[in-house]
Amino acid sequence: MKTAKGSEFLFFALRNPKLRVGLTVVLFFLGLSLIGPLLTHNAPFDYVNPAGADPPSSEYWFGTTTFGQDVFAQFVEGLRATFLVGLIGGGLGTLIGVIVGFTAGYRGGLVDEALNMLTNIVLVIPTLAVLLIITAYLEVRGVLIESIFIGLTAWPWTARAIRAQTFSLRSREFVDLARLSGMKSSKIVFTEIAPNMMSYLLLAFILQFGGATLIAATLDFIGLGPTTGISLGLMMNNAVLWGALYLGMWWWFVPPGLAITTIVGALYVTNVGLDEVFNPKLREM
Amino acid sequence: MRRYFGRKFLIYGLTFLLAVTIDWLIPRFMPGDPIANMLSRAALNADAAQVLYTYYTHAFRLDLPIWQQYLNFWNALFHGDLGISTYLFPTPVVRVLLRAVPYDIALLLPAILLSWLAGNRFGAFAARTKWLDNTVLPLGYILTATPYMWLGILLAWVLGIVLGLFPIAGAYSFDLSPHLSWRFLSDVVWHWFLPFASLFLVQFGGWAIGMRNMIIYELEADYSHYLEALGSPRRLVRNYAFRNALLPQLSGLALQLGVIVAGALVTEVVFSYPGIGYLLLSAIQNQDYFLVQGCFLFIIIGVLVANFAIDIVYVLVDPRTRKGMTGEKA
Amino acid sequence: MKRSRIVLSILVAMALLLAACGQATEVPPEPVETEEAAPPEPTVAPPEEPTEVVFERGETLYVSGAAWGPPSTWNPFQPGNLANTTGTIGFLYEVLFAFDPMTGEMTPWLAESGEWTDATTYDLALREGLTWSDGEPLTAADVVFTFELGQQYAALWFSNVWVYLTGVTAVDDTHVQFAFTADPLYQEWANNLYNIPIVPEHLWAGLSEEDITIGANENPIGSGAYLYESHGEDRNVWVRNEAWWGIDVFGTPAPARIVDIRTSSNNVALGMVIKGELDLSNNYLPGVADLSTRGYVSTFFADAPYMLSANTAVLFLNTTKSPMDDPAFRRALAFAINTGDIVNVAYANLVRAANPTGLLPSLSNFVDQDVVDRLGFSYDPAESRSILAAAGYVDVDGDGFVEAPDGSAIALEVTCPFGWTDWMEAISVIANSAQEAGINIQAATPDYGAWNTALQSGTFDMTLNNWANMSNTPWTLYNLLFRHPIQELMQSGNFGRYDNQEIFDLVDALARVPSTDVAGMQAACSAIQELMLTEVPMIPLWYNGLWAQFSNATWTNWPTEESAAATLPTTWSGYWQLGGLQTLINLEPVPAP
Amino acid sequence: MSLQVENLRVYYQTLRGDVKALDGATFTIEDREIMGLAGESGCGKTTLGHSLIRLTAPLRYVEGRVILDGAELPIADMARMDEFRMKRISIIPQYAMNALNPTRKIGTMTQELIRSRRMEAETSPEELRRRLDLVRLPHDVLNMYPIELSGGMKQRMVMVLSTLLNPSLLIADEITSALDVATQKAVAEMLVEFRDRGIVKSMIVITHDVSILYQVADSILVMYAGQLAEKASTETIIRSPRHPYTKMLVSSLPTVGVRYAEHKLAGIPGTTPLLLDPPQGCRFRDRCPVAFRKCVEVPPFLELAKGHWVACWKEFGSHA
Repeated sequence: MKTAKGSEFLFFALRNPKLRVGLTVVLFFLGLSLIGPLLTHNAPFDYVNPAGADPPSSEYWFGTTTFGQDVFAQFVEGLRATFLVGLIGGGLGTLIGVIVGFTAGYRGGLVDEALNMLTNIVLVIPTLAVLLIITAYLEVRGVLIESIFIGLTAWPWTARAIRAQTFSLRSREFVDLARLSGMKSSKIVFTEIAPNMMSYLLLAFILQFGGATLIAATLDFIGLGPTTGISLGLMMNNAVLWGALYLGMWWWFVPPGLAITTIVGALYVTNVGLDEVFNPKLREM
Repeated sequence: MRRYFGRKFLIYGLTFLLAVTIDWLIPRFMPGDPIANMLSRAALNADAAQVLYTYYTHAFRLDLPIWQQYLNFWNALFHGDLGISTYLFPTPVVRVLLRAVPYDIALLLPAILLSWLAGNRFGAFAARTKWLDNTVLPLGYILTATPYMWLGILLAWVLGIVLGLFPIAGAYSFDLSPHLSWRFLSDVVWHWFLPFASLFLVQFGGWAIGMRNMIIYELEADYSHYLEALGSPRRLVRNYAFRNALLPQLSGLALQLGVIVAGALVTEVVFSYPGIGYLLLSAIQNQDYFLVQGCFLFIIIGVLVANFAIDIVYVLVDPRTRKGMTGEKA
Repeated sequence: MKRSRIVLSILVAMALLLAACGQATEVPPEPVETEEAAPPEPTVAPPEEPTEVVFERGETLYVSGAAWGPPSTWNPFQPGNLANTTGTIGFLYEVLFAFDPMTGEMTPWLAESGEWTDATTYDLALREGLTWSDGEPLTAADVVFTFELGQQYAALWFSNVWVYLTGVTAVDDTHVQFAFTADPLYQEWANNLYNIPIVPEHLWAGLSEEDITIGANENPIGSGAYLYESHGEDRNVWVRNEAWWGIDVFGTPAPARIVDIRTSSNNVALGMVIKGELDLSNNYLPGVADLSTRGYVSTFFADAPYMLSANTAVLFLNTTKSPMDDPAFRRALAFAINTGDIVNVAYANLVRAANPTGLLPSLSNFVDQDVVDRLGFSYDPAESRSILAAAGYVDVDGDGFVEAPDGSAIALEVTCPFGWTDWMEAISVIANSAQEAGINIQAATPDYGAWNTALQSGTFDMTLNNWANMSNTPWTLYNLLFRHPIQELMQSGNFGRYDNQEIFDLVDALARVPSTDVAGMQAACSAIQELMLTEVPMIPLWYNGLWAQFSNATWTNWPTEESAAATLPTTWSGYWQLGGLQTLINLEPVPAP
Repeated sequence: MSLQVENLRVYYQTLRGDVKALDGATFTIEDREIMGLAGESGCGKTTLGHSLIRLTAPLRYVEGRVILDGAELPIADMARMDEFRMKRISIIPQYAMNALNPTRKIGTMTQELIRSRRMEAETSPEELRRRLDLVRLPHDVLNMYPIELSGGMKQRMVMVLSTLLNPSLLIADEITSALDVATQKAVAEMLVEFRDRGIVKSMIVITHDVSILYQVADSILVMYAGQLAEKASTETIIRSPRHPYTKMLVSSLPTVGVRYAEHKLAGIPGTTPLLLDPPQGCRFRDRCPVAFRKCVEVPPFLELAKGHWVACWKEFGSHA
């Protein structure tokens, strides 16, 4: 039965247009971030174009900055940062969320009360305000640190969702049966509950990934992102600082924002696609 | 219901306590020495600098023992005294903030409410209407995925610079000094529009998507099926589904507040709109930790108030909370 | 329809709020401390009349680029945030003399004349008929009062004049006599004459120490050409003082109002310039070349570097750290830095490379060319390498970077505050070119606060700084470079903590040369330069421009290289008495077509 | 004759093809007849129930006709069916517990429903209250929200709603499964009362709890694996069933109230066949103790005695 179910997911997954489109886009950018640096011989910060700012051309696909830096080189480099943040920040956020939410939901009682309280508190405190202040403390910041702090502040809503989910799961028959049959709770968690939770985790992670990249972009844009290296948000920041809007250097600030939007958008679409795959009710027959 | 609110208040209380404590800790972690920074703005002779340094240190009560500073902080807080801004020395922080708050309200309140209402209507409209679902909805996804500042930049570029329809910085023109007149108000609204628009659009997308997904769940709920089985027209079924889908959307609003604040913050930066967010950034950049404290505090209070407002509305619209059956939202 | 009602109510609420917040910015902030404020002074135009709240373009001058942040104080002794209301000294409160860096001459302002009657006495004559904006006369008593404030309160920035000043006496209403100790610091005194603002005794005598040292001095009463009218988060509005004593002397300034705009970022200023909303922008604007060719703005020079040089960007080396404690290494570094790239790429030719002595072009007659020829430096990697090699710095481990003579690896950081975009580009050039020369330097951009702490407590490796304004004397620069004694916190100079009594003595000697004795000054300078260029305690790299982009759309007669008597086109804090004010006074309106 | 179903085929769409959930059903229900519909879960009885009133994906109409009071029901057409729903044919769904909109007062919802059906005239408030009395619900439930009602109350409320417009056919789907024995009895009696008072003409009571049918049903239709096995008066089905499956069903019938769907039929080897591609012929074949060659062909559903239909070759054989 389970295998049949699994194959059924796969079947829908492969046929769900939202999922297909979404994944393709994300994977495309991921690929670009990986092989991109090979497509250009320019380093992100080198002053390669003596002419300064030039619109996109066969030589500089995305044009060049005021200083004659290759925008494409910066772009692909920035993509990496974006994915890194999404992966680490989103991953961490999901992880903490799952641990907290699950413990709360599964243990219940006082533990739940306490954790739930904590979640709600952290939930109310606006993340960015905190991040701004935290990052302001760090004298020199890297993408890694940034992602970690993002992860540390982004978990609450995941915790909430997972908690609710766990509640519903632990009251299901098969769990009771397992408990009756004297299975160790740890074993129950991994054999009975975890598998039923996987779909949920996946969805949560995707959303966290998107959220993390957006927050990171915001931080970078207001100049509290990495003080070393380049990122898409930082590119926009520089573009604005150096008057790209007024001097009409659209190629400097359009690609980075567009990339973020497309990636995150694609992630959301993927998410809905998966949702449809997991919940037959949402499928359109 | 009493239990419901009691619980809420407890949470808000604790949140506030925590927030204030974090707030108090801010300067104690700040790298560098704000007063030294402030003095270094003007090249001074060493002795004068020294004298002033000690002077300010005392003025800002940084020379007291930590615990006492903490108590003083609370005490001062309840007297509405958040210290003096070093960045805008010698203006009291509270005064600086009170000048900024109206801009935030003017920006956030309409943006949040309108986008929520419009977004939900639209989402419900699109749901299960194939062509809309497949054509217009992707727009929603794109909008909600757009980084606030990027949309801001694009609007500023296209509408502000290329077409020159709107100003893209400040709250009102430089050839006006504030007064109650049509000229001034229209000028203010004119400056207000772009920041508002970029906030509105991004959120609109989010709510549309949210409602679209919610209402599909509701349309598949048992009560919807029953109504169909009794042959009640689609209109009624959808109407019910919509109303019920609004509830999770409402709690969604509470959950989103943090993100929205973030959006407002960065939008204000893009359009140099003199709200709290804009202030917070300059405060951080200028190491003015009293101002940072103030901004953070005001933001927290704002969010708490908003949350509470939403709780009340929620109780009004959802009988279940009123009957004390379920305490939690979402 | 329910929705529409909500929408409506929201819009109404919003309009009201904005009106309210408008009010918030408008009302003169209610008095803090002792000052009684409420009814604006008669000179301050009452804001009721519609003409007062909507400024006529043709009568209003819009300037920007000077303010660091929202206006918050109009206290001329307020060290920190005066920069936010530049013009407080110049417009509002005036100084005894003005100094014109273009000609190098002191021109009388409040003072009519002043001279050293003997080595320890300075006699000053005020102009006749000086008045405060409240009608009271400005007399010698006010001058005495002002200087004595410095004696009374050590917190005032000029208090240390009393180290060598012994007394100030009002001979009569227009004559003041200053008495000095045996060896006055003539150079600094000259400096003070055009930097210390005179405040009204009749209003200030009653103020507490707190008010005087750190008070905001809202609704100030001054003696100057323009008076405070109102302010908002992003602007400070000055209104012409119709009763200004100087009208007879300098003529009536053309703009009825001057709006000093605080732009949140240079980028915003750029936008306003392009839209013709700014008459004078003292911001650092990217792409000026482009802008001026497109006819949006004019600059002092028609071509590169477009700008006058305002101050020297100096690379301070932390001489307490190895290997920066080794003159040979420092000298090698001086040859390793590609100043050309900084000028051409990072600044797109907006600036000039600095003279090795660091002295601005306006002070070039104090540069000892012979010393420079012998000991000067410029970008020359080969030379740099050979110096390093000679001093025992060789690449032992073959990582392409030299190690110290003792074999220890060298890894240094060059820093500037994050967000100072032009400097950020500059230090990356520094790092790259040094690396090519085999010196391992990485660029780092901490936040301002962190940077500033490192700067003052001397924990940095090497960093940029330019805190010496244009001046009447090279002493100003040397006072920054060789500030002594070395203290725990070096807040305003010698950040690299270069400790060399010999050079300190030379600087003090220079300070004691009378400003009139040019030969004496030159002698003192060349001695300093000799030592400085052999020791290379810090490396002057380029001259930051006196950023000034102006538009001739509404106001003309801006100073350019062609102008007969060009003055500085700037509103920067501390530059008003260096010609900035004169520039604004000289402006002429463009007759409406 | 009230309801007439002719060769109705409704399949259940899945990824691996159609599940022949209802594969050719032909039967009739007389006026004032309460027909029990029995069988193991998955035998297609619920599918039958739904097909008659709300045939939506993944259910797929294949062929067959349904005639109610002489008029054919457009069961395959969701929109056109609306005209018949609630007025002519109505249902008390399995999920009666959640059938009411949780955020609407019951009274309000009822009104809105009626108004949406344009039936204000036909249903006076008095009538509504009379109905409430009938199912022994206090009148003020109308001012309550569903969460304030117990499971039993909700179900009775649903009964009132579904029958408010006096439909001629009422489908009661597993209405008792969620209730305790006592309540079951009460509910069952109410159903009968509805019929006796002529509120509904005839009724299909779907359940896998045959013991309930004792109390309410005039006749019982036994289904097996998507096909009809036997239909006869309740007496006959219990006393002298003729289809081997019915026999087992009845013989294995435990004491009142206990449900057997959970565990497999006692003493019947094998399980119900997967209906993806059901075995040719009689689908009970390989579980049938008396199966023989003939059984590879599909047995017709023949009326062997007055009002007694059976689909089993053995029975025909003994007759022939």
